[in-house]
This record gives sequence, C-alpha cells and structure tokens, in this order.
Amino acid sequence: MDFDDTPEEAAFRAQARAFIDANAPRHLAPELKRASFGSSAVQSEDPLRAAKAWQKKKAEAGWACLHWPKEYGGGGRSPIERVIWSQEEGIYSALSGPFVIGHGMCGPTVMAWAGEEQKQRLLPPLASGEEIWCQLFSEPAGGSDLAGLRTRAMPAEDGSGDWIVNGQKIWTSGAQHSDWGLLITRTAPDVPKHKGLTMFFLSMRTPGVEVRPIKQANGQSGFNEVYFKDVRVPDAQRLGAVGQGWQVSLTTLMNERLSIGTGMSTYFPELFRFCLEAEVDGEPAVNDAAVRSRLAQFAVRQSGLRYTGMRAITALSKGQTPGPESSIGKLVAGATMQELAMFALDLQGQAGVVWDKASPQEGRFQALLMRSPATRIEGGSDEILRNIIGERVLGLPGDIRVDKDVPFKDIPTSGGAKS
Amino acid sequence: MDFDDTPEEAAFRAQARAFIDANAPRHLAPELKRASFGSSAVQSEDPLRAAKAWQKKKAEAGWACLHWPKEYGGGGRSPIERVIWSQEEGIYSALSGPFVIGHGMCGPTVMAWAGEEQKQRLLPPLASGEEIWCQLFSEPAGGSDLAGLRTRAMPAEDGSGDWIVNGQKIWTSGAQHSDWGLLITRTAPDVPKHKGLTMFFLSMRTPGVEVRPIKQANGQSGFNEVYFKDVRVPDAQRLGAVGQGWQVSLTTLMNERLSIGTGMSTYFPELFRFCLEAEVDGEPAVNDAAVRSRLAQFAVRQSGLRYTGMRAITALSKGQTPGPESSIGKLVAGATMQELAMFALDLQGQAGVVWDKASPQEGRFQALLMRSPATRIEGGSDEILRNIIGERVLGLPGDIRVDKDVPFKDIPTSGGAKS
Amino acid sequence: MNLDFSEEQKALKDQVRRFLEARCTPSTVRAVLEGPLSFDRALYEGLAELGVLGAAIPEEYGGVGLSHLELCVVAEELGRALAPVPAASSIYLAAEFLLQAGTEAQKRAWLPRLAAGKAVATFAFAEGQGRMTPDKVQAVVADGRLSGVKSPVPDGDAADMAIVLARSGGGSGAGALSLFVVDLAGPGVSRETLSTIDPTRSQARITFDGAPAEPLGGSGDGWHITTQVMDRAAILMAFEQVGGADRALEMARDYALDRMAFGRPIGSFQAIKHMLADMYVSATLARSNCYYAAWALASGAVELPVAAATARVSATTAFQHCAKNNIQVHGGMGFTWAFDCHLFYRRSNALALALGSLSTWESLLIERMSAGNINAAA
Amino acid sequence: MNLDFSEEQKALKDQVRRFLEARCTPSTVRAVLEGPLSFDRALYEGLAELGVLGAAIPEEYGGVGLSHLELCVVAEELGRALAPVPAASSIYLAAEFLLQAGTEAQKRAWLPRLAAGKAVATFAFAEGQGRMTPDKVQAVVADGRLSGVKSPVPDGDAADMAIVLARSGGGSGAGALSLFVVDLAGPGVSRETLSTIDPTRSQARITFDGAPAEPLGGSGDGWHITTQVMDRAAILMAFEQVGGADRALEMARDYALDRMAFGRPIGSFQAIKHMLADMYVSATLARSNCYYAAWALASGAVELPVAAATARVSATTAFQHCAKNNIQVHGGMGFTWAFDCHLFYRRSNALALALGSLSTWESLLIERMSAGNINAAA
Repeated sequence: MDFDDTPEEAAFRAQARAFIDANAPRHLAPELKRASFGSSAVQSEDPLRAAKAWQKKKAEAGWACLHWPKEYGGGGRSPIERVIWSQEEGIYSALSGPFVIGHGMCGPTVMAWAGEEQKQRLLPPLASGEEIWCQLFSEPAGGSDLAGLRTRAMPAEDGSGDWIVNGQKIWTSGAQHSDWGLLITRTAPDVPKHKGLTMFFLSMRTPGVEVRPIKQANGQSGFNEVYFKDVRVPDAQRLGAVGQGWQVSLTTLMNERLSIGTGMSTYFPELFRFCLEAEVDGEPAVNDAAVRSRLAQFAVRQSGLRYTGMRAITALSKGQTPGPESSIGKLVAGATMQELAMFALDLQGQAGVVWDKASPQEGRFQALLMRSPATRIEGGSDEILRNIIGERVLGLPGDIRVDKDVPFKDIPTSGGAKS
Repeated sequence: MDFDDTPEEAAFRAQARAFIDANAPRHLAPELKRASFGSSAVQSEDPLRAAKAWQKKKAEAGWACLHWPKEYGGGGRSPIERVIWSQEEGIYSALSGPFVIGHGMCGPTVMAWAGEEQKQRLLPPLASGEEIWCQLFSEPAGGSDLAGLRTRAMPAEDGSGDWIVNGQKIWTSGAQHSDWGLLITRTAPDVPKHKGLTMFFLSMRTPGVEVRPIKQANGQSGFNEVYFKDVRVPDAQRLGAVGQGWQVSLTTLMNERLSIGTGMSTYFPELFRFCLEAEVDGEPAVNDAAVRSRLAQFAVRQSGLRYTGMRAITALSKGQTPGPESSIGKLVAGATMQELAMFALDLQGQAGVVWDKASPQEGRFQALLMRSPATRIEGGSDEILRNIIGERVLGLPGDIRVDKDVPFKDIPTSGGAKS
Repeated sequence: MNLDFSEEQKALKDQVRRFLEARCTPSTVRAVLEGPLSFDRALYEGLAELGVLGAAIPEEYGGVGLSHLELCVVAEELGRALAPVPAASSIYLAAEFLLQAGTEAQKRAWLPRLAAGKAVATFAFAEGQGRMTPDKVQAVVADGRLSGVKSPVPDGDAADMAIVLARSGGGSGAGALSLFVVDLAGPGVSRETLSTIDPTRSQARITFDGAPAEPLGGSGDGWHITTQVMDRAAILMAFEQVGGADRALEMARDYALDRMAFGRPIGSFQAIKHMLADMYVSATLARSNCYYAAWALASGAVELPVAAATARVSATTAFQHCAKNNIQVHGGMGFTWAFDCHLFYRRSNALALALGSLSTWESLLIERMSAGNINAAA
Repeated sequence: MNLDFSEEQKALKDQVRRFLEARCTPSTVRAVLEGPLSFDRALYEGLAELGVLGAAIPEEYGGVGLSHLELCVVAEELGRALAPVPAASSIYLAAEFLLQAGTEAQKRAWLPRLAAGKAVATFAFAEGQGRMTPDKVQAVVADGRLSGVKSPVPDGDAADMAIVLARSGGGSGAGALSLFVVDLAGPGVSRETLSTIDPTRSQARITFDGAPAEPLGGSGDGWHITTQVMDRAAILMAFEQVGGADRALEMARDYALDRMAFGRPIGSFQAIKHMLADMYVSATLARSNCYYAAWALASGAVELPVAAATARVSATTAFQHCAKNNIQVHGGMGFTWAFDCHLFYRRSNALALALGSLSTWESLLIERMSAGNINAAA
C-alpha cells in the first residue's frame, strides 16, 4: 500500500504538470477556486469561450480526451493516465463543464456505433472542443423509466428515407450551446418498450428544433427542454439498427458510470473549515460535542468516498476494471451534501436563512442546500442507484415488471400528470 | 383541549381505582415495577398462577374483559372505559401477559364466527382466565406472508367428517400453557392461496399436538413451535366455512390493531434517568451537547407516541373510532428502542458490554438491546407496517402480486431454506 | 381526556382553509417570491377581516378574544398554504410581547392595529450568525436612544414597529438586557432587505443609530420575557410547520398515485411507498406533540416550556423531512421552478431557523427536562 | 497509487479464510457462547501455528516478521469468522504495548509466547462505566505493588499477563499514569468472569490487592503510550469489524435470494433490496477507510491518529448497521437462537464498545482533525 506513482506514472504526471503550469489560464484560478455549488465557475468572462480556449490548447498539445485513440483527436493514453491528468488539471477541470456530456457519453457512443467516415468527421472537433454535443434522452414522461420515452421518429412520407421527429426531451444539459445532439426516439410503439427505440444524431440547428431553458428550483437554469416539431433527420444519422436504440443507449449510460475520479466531494472540507471559525456558545464550534458527533459522521463518509475512489484508481493502475464499489459515490454524496447544508445553516442560527454572496461563507451552504436535492435525482435517483447496487452488485432479482412484454402503446400512463 | 375525565369517566375511574386498591396483589408491585424488557415480570412466585389469580378476582367483580358483553363473561363497558381501566390497572396489567392473545384476538374471533352454544361454552372461562388460548397462525414458510401457510387439514378418511391436521406452526406465544388454540390451515392447495384456507379451534391437549419452546436470540423462550401429527379436529370446531379461513383470520388481525393504550414506550424515561446519573467527561451526561441532541430526538418520539395514543383515546371517548395514526406506534417504538439501547451502551463505555442484573442499571439496556430486534419483526415487521401505512392510510396501490391468482401449489417456494 | 380541537375550532379551521384556498394559491406565493413586495398586503388584510389575526387578542384591544387554540388552528392553515404574510412576526411575536409585558398604553397603541392588519410589527433579536445568547446582544439603549445592528429581522423591511432586545444600563449577562418598542418609521432607522432562501417571508438588516426607544417590560427583564414569548411563538410556528408538512406529504402522495413509471404508479414501488409512510410517521408525531403544546399554551400549564421545545423540535424535523422527500418523490420535476415543491422546501428550511435553530431547541428541551419537568415527557 | 493489499497478502488472507472455514464454524463459536470456556484454545494455537498471531512480531521475538498489513488481513478474517480467540487482547493490544514500550527483557519474556499462542496477555484499562479519562484511573502502584479494580478487562479471566494502566508517584492528570506488567497467576490477583452481551469474547473484573507490578515504559508515560497503542489496535479492530460487516451482509443477501414470500424472493422487494444496498454502502465506506488506515499503520504516517479514528468510527457504524439489518432481513428466524444472526449482532455491539465507544472516537476524530491534520480527510 502506498500513495506513490510508479516511475512511469510519475514521469507522465511531471509532463502533465509542466504543460498545465505553462498553459493553463491562471488568471481564472481565483474564481475557479471560489466557485460555489451549482453556478458557473467563471463569471469574469464568457465561460463558454474560456472553456473552448482551454480545450483547444489541450487538444493542440495532445492532452484532450486522453483515453481516446489518437486518430479521433484523443491522446491514446491509458485510463490511469487520464486520472493522473485530471488530478493535475485540478481546478481547471471545472472549465470543461460544457464538454462533459460530449466527451464522456456521446463520443464513446459514436465511437462504438458510427461508421468510420462519421467518426472521422465527428470525433476530432468534439475532442478539441470546437463542437459541443448534448444528450437527448430524458423525457417528461420518462424520468427513471428512460425506456418509457415517447418522442416519435417516423419515416418521411416522401420516400427519401429520412425520419421525421416529433416530441419533447427534458433535462438536456448544454442544449443551448450544443452543435450536435444524440437523440433516442420511438420508432415502433406497437412492440414492447425496449424494442421499439432507435438512436440518431442530429445538428441542433436543424429546423424544428427548439431549446427552452428550464428554470430550476434554485433559480438557476443549467438544463433545457428541447422540442422537436417535424424535424427531419437523414437515415445516415442513425446509430445502430432501427429498433436497436436501447442497446445503443446502454453504451452511453455505461460510459457515464465508468468515469472515475477521486470520489465525489461531500463539501465536508468546507463545513469543517466553517466549524473551525464559527462559534457555539462562545467556543469554536468544533469543540461542541454535538457538532463533533455530526462532523465525525460526515468526515468518515467524505473520507470513505475519497479512498473508495483511490481503490478504483488502484485497479486502473494495475490495468484492471474497477469493482462495483464506485457505484456508491453519488448515492452517498447526494444525501450527505443535503444533510451537511442543513447542518451548516443550523450552526448559523437565525442568520442561516440569509443567502448572501457577500457573507463570510459567501452563501455557499445556502447554495448547497438549494442545489443538493437535484444531486439526489439527476443521472439516476437514489432509488435507482439502490436498485443498481442491489441487482448488479449484490445479484438480487429485479423488480417485478409489468411493462416488459406489453406493446408500448398499451402500457398505462399518467392521467393528468404534467410530466 | 384538556386531560380531564368527563364526570362519568371520573366516576368510573374512581370505581376502578377503589377495586384495584382493595384487590390488586400489592406484594408483587416491587417486582412488577422493576420488570425489565422481555423477561417475565414476576419471579418470586409462579407467574401463571399470579396471573390467573388476579384475572379471577377481576372476573368475579365484573372487571375482566371490560368491553365484552356480559353474557360472555365480559363487563359490557365502552372502549373508553376499558382504556381508563387499563390506565388504573397500571403495573398490574403486566400480570395479564398470558391472556393478551386470548382476550385480544382469539376471543373476538370466536365471538364473530362461532355458534351461540360454542360462545357460551368458550368465552366465559377465557374471560375469567380459567382457560388460556393461543393463536396458531405463523409458519416457518409464512412470516410476513401469512397466507403462504402450509399446515394441511384433510377430511378424515373414515367419513366421520373430522379433519386430520399435519404441519407446523411457529412463534406461538403461550402455547405451552394454553388450553385452546385458534388454528388456520390449508384445506385446498389447488386454488389461489387466500381461497384455500379454513379456520378451526382445538384443544391443545388433542393427541398429536406437540409444543416445543423456541430459544430466542436473547436467550429467552417466550415463543414456541407447535407440531401437528395426524391431529384429529371435529368439524364442529370449524369457524366459518371451508375456504373462508382468510376472512376469519382478518377478524383476528384487525382486533390486534384495535387494542389501544397510551402508546408504546420507547424506554426514553429510563434512558433519561440514566443520563441524569451518568457522567460524560466529569459532568452529568445530560449536560453534554451530543447527548442532548440524541436525547431530544428520542424525547420527541416518545412524547409523540404518547400524545398520539391520547388522541386515539380522545376519539374513543367521543364514541368515535380512532384514526389511522395509531398504526405508527410499533414502527416508531421498535426502531427507537434499538437505537436507544445502543446509545445507552455507548454512554456506559467499555463497561456497556457487561450484562449484569446487579449493575446500577440492572442490565436493562443490555436486555433492551438484545430484545429490541424482535420488536421490529413480531406482529408485523417494519416493512409490513410501512406497507400498511402506505396502502391503508395513504391509499397507495398495493405491491405487484405474482401469487394472487395462481394455485397455491404452483407458487415458487424456497429451495433449501430452513424456513 | 380531550386532546383534540373542538368542533368550533375545526369549523374555524375549515373556514380559514377555504379562505386561503381561494385567496392564497401557489401563484399568490410566487408573486411574493418573484416580485418586489415583501408580503401580500391584501391577503393579510383579508385574514384580519376574517378575524383570524386577532383571534387570541382580547376584544378590548381590537381582537376577537378567543383563545390561543384558535390561533394554533389558524397557524396550521397559514403554514399549509405557505401564506406570504407577516403573521409570525406581528402576531405570534410582537402581539405576544405586548400582551405579556406591554403597558396599557402600549397595548392600546398597537394591538388594535396589529389585529386589523393595518400595522405590522416584529421582534428584532438576532445580531448576525450563530446561536443567540445574552452576551451576543450588542445593541444598546442609552438615554432612550437605540444604536446597533439587528440582522436578520423577520419582516423587518415591512414592519412599522419593532420590539428590540438591547443592553441598557451596563452590566453583563441576561440581566443587562431589556426590551424596547421602536417606531421603524421614526428617525435613526435604516433598513435593507436581505436575500434569503425563502423570499416569501422577508428578512431585513436594520441599523439603529440613535432611534427613539420606549421601554417594554421591566428594566433587566428583557431576556426573561423573550424566553417566554419565544416559547409561545415556537408553538404557533410548530403548527405552521405541521401544516406545511401535511401539505408536502399530500402533494407527494398525490404525485405518487398519478405518476407512472415502468407501467405502474410510482407509489406502488416500496421505495416510494415506504418513503411516504415515513413522512406520515414524522408528520403524525409532530402533530400529536403540537396538540400537547397547544393544550399547554392555552391552559398556561407549567409544562409549557418543555411542551414548546418538544413541539418545535418535532415539527421542525417533520417539515424538513416531508419537504425534502416531497422533491425526491417528484423526481426531476420536483426540482423545477414551475412545480411547487421548492416553495415548501424553502419554507421548511427557513422556519427551521426562525426563532433559533433545531440544535438550539434540542438543547433547550433537554435542559428544561433535566431542570425538573421530566414527567411531562415520561 | 496502490490502495490495495499485495498478491501475497491476499494469498495469506485466502489461507486464513480457508483455515477458519474449516476450524472455526458457527458451532465453534457457539461452543464458547454456550460453554464454560472463555475461548477456543485449540483454534488459537492453530492460528499461532499458521503464523498469523506473530505476523507483525519481529522474528527475533518469535514472530513471523511481516508487517502490520498482514495483521490487518488476519484481523479481517478473524472478524468474519467471529473467531472466539483472544487475539485482540493478546496481539493487537498487549504485544503492541511490548513492541512500543517494552524493554528488551520484557519483549523476550513475553512476545515469543504470545506469538505462539502459548500465553495470553491483555490490557487492563477500564474501571467501570463511562468514557475513560486520566482522572478515572484509580488503580495505583506503590512500592512495586498494584492495587485497584479493573473492569471490564477483555479476556481477563483467561490471560496470563496484563498490562495495567495505573497511577504511580502522586500527581494528577495524564502525567500521573504509568504502565505496568502484572503476572495474573501471581499473588494479589483475583478475577471474576462477567456476564456480557457477547460471551464469545470473554470479559472479567480483576481485583488487584498488592500484586507485584513491573514498569512498562517511562514513568508518567502511561497515558501517552496507551493512546498510541489504542490507535494501532483500533485499526486492527476496524478490520475485524469490516470482516464481520461483510459476512453479515452476505448472510442477509443469501437469505434474501433464497427466502420466498408472496411467491417471489424477498430480495426482489425494494424494501429488502434497498436495505441491503445501504448495508453494502456502509460496508464499502468502512473498508476503504480501513485500507487508508492500514497504509498509515504500516507506513507510520503522521496521519495515523486521524486515520485510526476514521477507520474506527466508520467500521463501528458499518458493523452495527449490517448486523442489525441482517436480523431484520431474516425476519423472525433471525431472532432465533438457532440462526447465526445474533452471533453477529452480539459481536457488532461488543466490538463497538471495546477500545472505547463510538461517541468517544467521534470526538477524538474531530479533535485530532482540528489539531491540524485536516488535510488527511479533505
């Protein structure tokens, strides 16, 4: 057991560090460090421009999409090298927000399912940040039940072979500045739900595509609704066979779960610093027995996630696939962040209600309180994650399914539900 | 809002108190007060004899089974009078342990389903404590799925009309000293599970009935297994029609939930007294902030259960049926007791491991730790109670059932499970 | 034994509910959330006309002269409807201070206007972050003039008058503190509305710079009276919290019945069903504790301090629990601005801090129980 | 980066597991639970022969001379098998005291016998109920004679030797405490086996009445050395707890797969499935924290005190959680004496108290982090 690099890893880390030292946008470092939960890290300039500039620099020097093959604009590096890179990139990785979906999910799907010519066309500008992708999967009626989607693609009546898409997607991160979208549709409503889906990609500038930002409960707008009205998509932009959309989407979703860092943060370090400064009954809060007990339970979850992440990195470093333990990260972090925010506000007393960027803690626990409910839902709700752990990790049987062998159109749907 | 009796209630309470003052076995009071969780309250004499003696006195004066009709040995009183009685009976009610099942569950079932002659025969000695009843429902393969029971009753081949019973029951409280048992059996395995059941009562002295105590995880033996080997039961001892056993059992189970006291205790008062005496870092434990926070959360649950009970009594007192809020009692109390016991041991430090009746706290938190897991299971597990609250109180749909319309014999069963 | 409200009180409750269903819809709440106003004055005056603001104020002071039980019932409905009105500041707090410690002249000057909803008053207590203790009070009154900064003050931007806890006459500890009535429209007062997690209940920073201040209650009695009034307000606030918890539970239940996933209502999944059952449990415990506290409040029982802390801890826990899981049951839709879940989430977390945080009340509860009143919770 | 055990260490783990599967079945555990013996001596000597007791003891003192990482691996397997042996007292504690503070003569006198399982030693620390602080130590050594009562002492009824924390030479606070080696077969020692919640790990009350006592470590260094050794033992104990948690989770999982209710395996119900998922989460967090602590232990890192408290808090929480819910998953059968669930429940609660309770370690963790080592958990 050690926390050291192998000599090869150390050499690679030195290279990465040298590049970052020489090239990273240092002038943005102060605001990147101070970034509070759920809001864009960069405020002093156009965040999208800052993101693209840094990505371009990385791409030119071979540091973009490190684990992708070189011929598609990647670095041709190993998974562990990618982890080392992201450790070194540190706060600057927050700049990459606009590319996360494209690099982490859309790119691998294109790589697995598109033809060679399309890959040559699509992947390099995705890697270099010139083109941004979004993922058009979730729907109002879908939610945890992704395969319940209703957006229809029907063959155009003009015999062109094109598809005409109508419907609505939701929770699309970055749709407003995306060039391309990965779109899953229903092409056959009269077969069981998982069998009637087909995957496409399309330009977000195609006529009939409309993006509307969703205002979130915390007042921000990181997500969008995307409406499709008679949108024409060429058959050449189909990924996988007609009816094979569910299998294609699994590639996307599996890649989502494969991205491994050093564990999600629970914001414990921020809470701990606050408790060193704040007072309870005239003493530093950390001296209060009740505060200690709560802090200790947060501390061991934070630390447990950190070292769980390091165990996954260890596996990568040995050329193995990380074990199922990585699946616990968001489940633990989401609930912990919410409890932790409530606890921080409690310590602030009546003033905890004040959400003020000019306050000593810059309103960060208030922002966390208001953002954390989404963490427990997005990218797999707590309930779905417990199902995944129960079924895929522990091998328990699936839930009883009443919708599996029924034609999609016969599955009962909500009455007057908005979603 | 008040905690006062109506004048009629006050008069009744005075009567009850006078009877108890004059007749209760005062010499047992010290040990009844000290009774620790899960063990028999009376140690100084035969607890069964003490129970029967007190019940007989009550019955002679009309205080037994207060809410039963007089013609069946009861007191002909209202539900609220029964509650007032039990408040006044206080610690002496702990003597009634052997009768709880008979009076609370078997008696009402007999009253609802037996013929007049049988009621005249069976109920008065049950009320007076001369005869004790047990309830033969649970089975090793049953558990939460009561209707999954396998004990078979088949028509005797001699044409007598008698039934021959074979099988096994489990978790039978008091079987070892019971005179009668209320027995649910499967008479038709080829129809759906709820439709093939039939209810009987039988003498526990019938040949072929064998009672074996179950040693529990905490070392005590409050429950039994009961084995049936070719036990002959006359058809006259059937309650309800053949195949109607499930409906008959619902009478029994509903009466279980109707018995309302002043809420279950969580043992908070005991913990609080302990925290007044115990020290943390040289100060009374109640002064420690962490202890206070835990105590406060236990306190409001204890108090919430207490006043929830009083709201139910209020409804009774107005001649109404208590609302669904009574269903939360055991769910809250069970989990709370277990957490509370762990917390008390924590405060005792390394010595918390010692389970010694001669210790200052008489080992009561250790006993509670070891007994409380059963509270979360017996008479409806936490999971079943949450289902009941979700479905019957909140009106949510039932679980998807795969066993409802299938012949019982075709329902999959455990492989090598012991139970 | 009668741990329930009377038929008349239940009728009042129905009446208030019907009134609020008509006059305080989610869009009423959103108008305050998103708009420039700190509360809905028309709604507040409507409540006054209904007679509910003055429910527990004697008729001689312009009230209806009912008991605090009626006010509890009203509070529950205000909580349920998330009413964006300053009732907590003006009625649960300021009016109670006046009733408990005001001179006849002070009562006559303010209570009728508070009951009529024509004036709003508040209690200026906190001075920045952390648990309030006597030593944290820095505001000071000398020669009838108040100086210092109070923040946050609930409804402080809209209030006409504030009751202010301040030092006077030297000394330290609780005995150095007294209460003062300060006209917020008078000289030496400047105020600023604060950004908060729940703009439907406004908060302000008030800076006093030699503002005229009139004593309320005896000199040096400030902390003692504050404790008494905070207990009373905590019970009313707990009813608001129980009302909010119940409504959040209902919303979640309704959504779980309606929303389909995998071909069945999501409420048929045990993960959701059991989450809702647990919400019901905490809401029920809180309600029962509140009923007990209502009895103590109305009867002036010695158990009041323990009952108030019990209700407050239980109701805070329940409302936070129910509002948080209401979002979870709604899934992604629950995190949109368009759905109402966040209104309850905001309010639940704001009320958890109003009158002092959960940990403060937990500590108070056990302190009070150890001080001898243990039987109350036995 | 290598936060994992080596292939050799994993092979050792497999070897110990196979040995224990053969030699330490549930009936082995039950024999100690129900019988008169305080531990299974044959099993213990078998473990010694396998070389695992002496894994971290240098060869010159009769050990195998591997590192503490190997001992961690062994501890996990002892925890998993609920081994009824005094390894915690004799190896994690007593041998560590000797290695940290013993004279050459003391090491030679005891370590070879402890490694060989021929002698058992323990640490006599607690003196009755409550958190141990320096002021609670009343046992006293004067003129080389120890007097006082230590209770509970783990394996105190079976041990041949005890290391005892006692006052000597007057003074107060931690500086008045020293450590002593006491031969429990010698004069002035009487002992009594205590009834406990987990008789598979014996506990005793030992009364010393002028028992000869030989100093271990410097005079006045007792509390300091104790803290160091307790940290090291806490890490090893945490591995026992993780082993127990994992096994309890496996039992519950297996039962949930096998047991049918309502025509389907109970593990297909979300109530059970999600309970098991949460058990997996806490066991995984604990394991990862333990790996970190193992690194700190083996490398002598300055993070050791924080890492030890982290592992201890996390592993205590996980084992109690998994053992408790293992019973719940088993339903009624889980509460029978015949099923093994209660063995894990007993052990989980006993280990939670050994070396000091959860609340003590929680407090220690934050105290240590505030003392400057915050980066360890950042």
